[in-house]
Amino acid sequence: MATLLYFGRLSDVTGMPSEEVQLPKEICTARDLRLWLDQRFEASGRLLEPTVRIAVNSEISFDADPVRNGDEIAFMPPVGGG
Amino acid sequence: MATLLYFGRLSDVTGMPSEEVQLPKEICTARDLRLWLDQRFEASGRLLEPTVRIAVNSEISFDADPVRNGDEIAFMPPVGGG
Amino acid sequence: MLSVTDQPINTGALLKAFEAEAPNSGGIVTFSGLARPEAAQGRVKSLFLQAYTPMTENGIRDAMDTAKTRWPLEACTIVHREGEMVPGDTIVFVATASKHRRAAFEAADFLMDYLKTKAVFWKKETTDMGETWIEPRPEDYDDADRWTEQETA
Amino acid sequence: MLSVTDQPINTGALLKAFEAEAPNSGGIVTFSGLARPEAAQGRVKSLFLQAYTPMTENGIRDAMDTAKTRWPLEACTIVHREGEMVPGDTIVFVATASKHRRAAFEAADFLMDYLKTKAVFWKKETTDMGETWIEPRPEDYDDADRWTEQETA
Repeated sequence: MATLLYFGRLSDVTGMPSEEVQLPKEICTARDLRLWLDQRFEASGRLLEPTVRIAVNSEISFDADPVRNGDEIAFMPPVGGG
Repeated sequence: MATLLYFGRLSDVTGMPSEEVQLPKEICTARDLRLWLDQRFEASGRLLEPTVRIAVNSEISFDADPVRNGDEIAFMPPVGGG
Repeated sequence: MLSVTDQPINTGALLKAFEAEAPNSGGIVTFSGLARPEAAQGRVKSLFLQAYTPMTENGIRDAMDTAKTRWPLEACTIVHREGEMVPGDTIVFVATASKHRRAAFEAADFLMDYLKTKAVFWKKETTDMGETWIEPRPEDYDDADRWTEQETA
Repeated sequence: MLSVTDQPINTGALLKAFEAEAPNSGGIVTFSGLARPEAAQGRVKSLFLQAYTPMTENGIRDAMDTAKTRWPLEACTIVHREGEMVPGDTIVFVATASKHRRAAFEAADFLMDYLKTKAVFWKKETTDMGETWIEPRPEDYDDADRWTEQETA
């Protein structure tokens, strides 16, 4: 199982702030995961936007980086505090 | 009588922070007063420095401006707070 | 000192404590960011700030380290609120201390630009019209870019 | 609000009061200037600030008016100490509030440059070596000149 976190406006897209998911075998990279989830949530590309970054185990990751069951994977739209 | 105020380091030059003085008839301008006082205190030009400004009745004045008995005349070396 | 907290921020007490921490500094600059009452549409009823521990803290700590490298700071504090708050509440308090007032001003300014555009928070406003997620404005990114331009200049 | 006072300045309480005065502002910047312990020669035992009422107040008030013209400020406060003080004491507290944090930063910075080089105060340090009148440093004048250059640019 992987823990998926949907931050900010993405929780409106997915309808949940987080979920535990068994990643299918064919999901090997962050890019694979984006495509799979965008389809699964009928997100019309909102999970594919380059401004939506992915962090794997609290480290910013890029599309070619690996993802595995056991990881905590966060989908992060543009951030900003203050 | 005029009230003369010597601010900051000028009180070390004059030996007093202020004094009441009857201005002689020939002292008509701020420039006259500077020259007279510099001589009177043996200030060696320290009252003539252009960085020493003069305020007459709380308004910055220039060398050609008039001074009179009854005025409050301040000698102000470079200022700075904070 | 860095704290991300769901409790109200008392800026007066923080400034007092910060002064005690940096008594030799000469100059202390603070920035307090307050939750605003006006939204793009209507009045704000509440504001929700979502953080992601430990990324949020790690990122802010890195920015504080960068500030300490770039400016001669004697001390630096950031307290950032998370969770639910209402207009008028303090969202963030930044304090910098230096012997050089220019350094204290610039470092506080730099840290605020980081917080506005790069700190790991998501912000949701609730008004009469409903809920809206708020992202940084273009001018926030412009402000933040000033520090990178300076680096390459 | 402007005050020139011979009483200790409580910056924490001032910041708290200032926030209450400008609850809609979004951003509040403060600067606290503290009396430093090191002199050019030796340690500072005490510091004396001489003001000239009403020129001192009038000048600061003019600078605050200028700041309000140049930046969209919701509120602006300056409290300046006069008389005898010791290292660690707050000499000056400046607070600015604006909807735009850049405006709050710049106005506070501008006011501090005014206070350092143009405010009508004279400063005397007492160390083991005796008493010295302190005048603004060249970099203080350079800082203050930034705002005039901007005007003519």
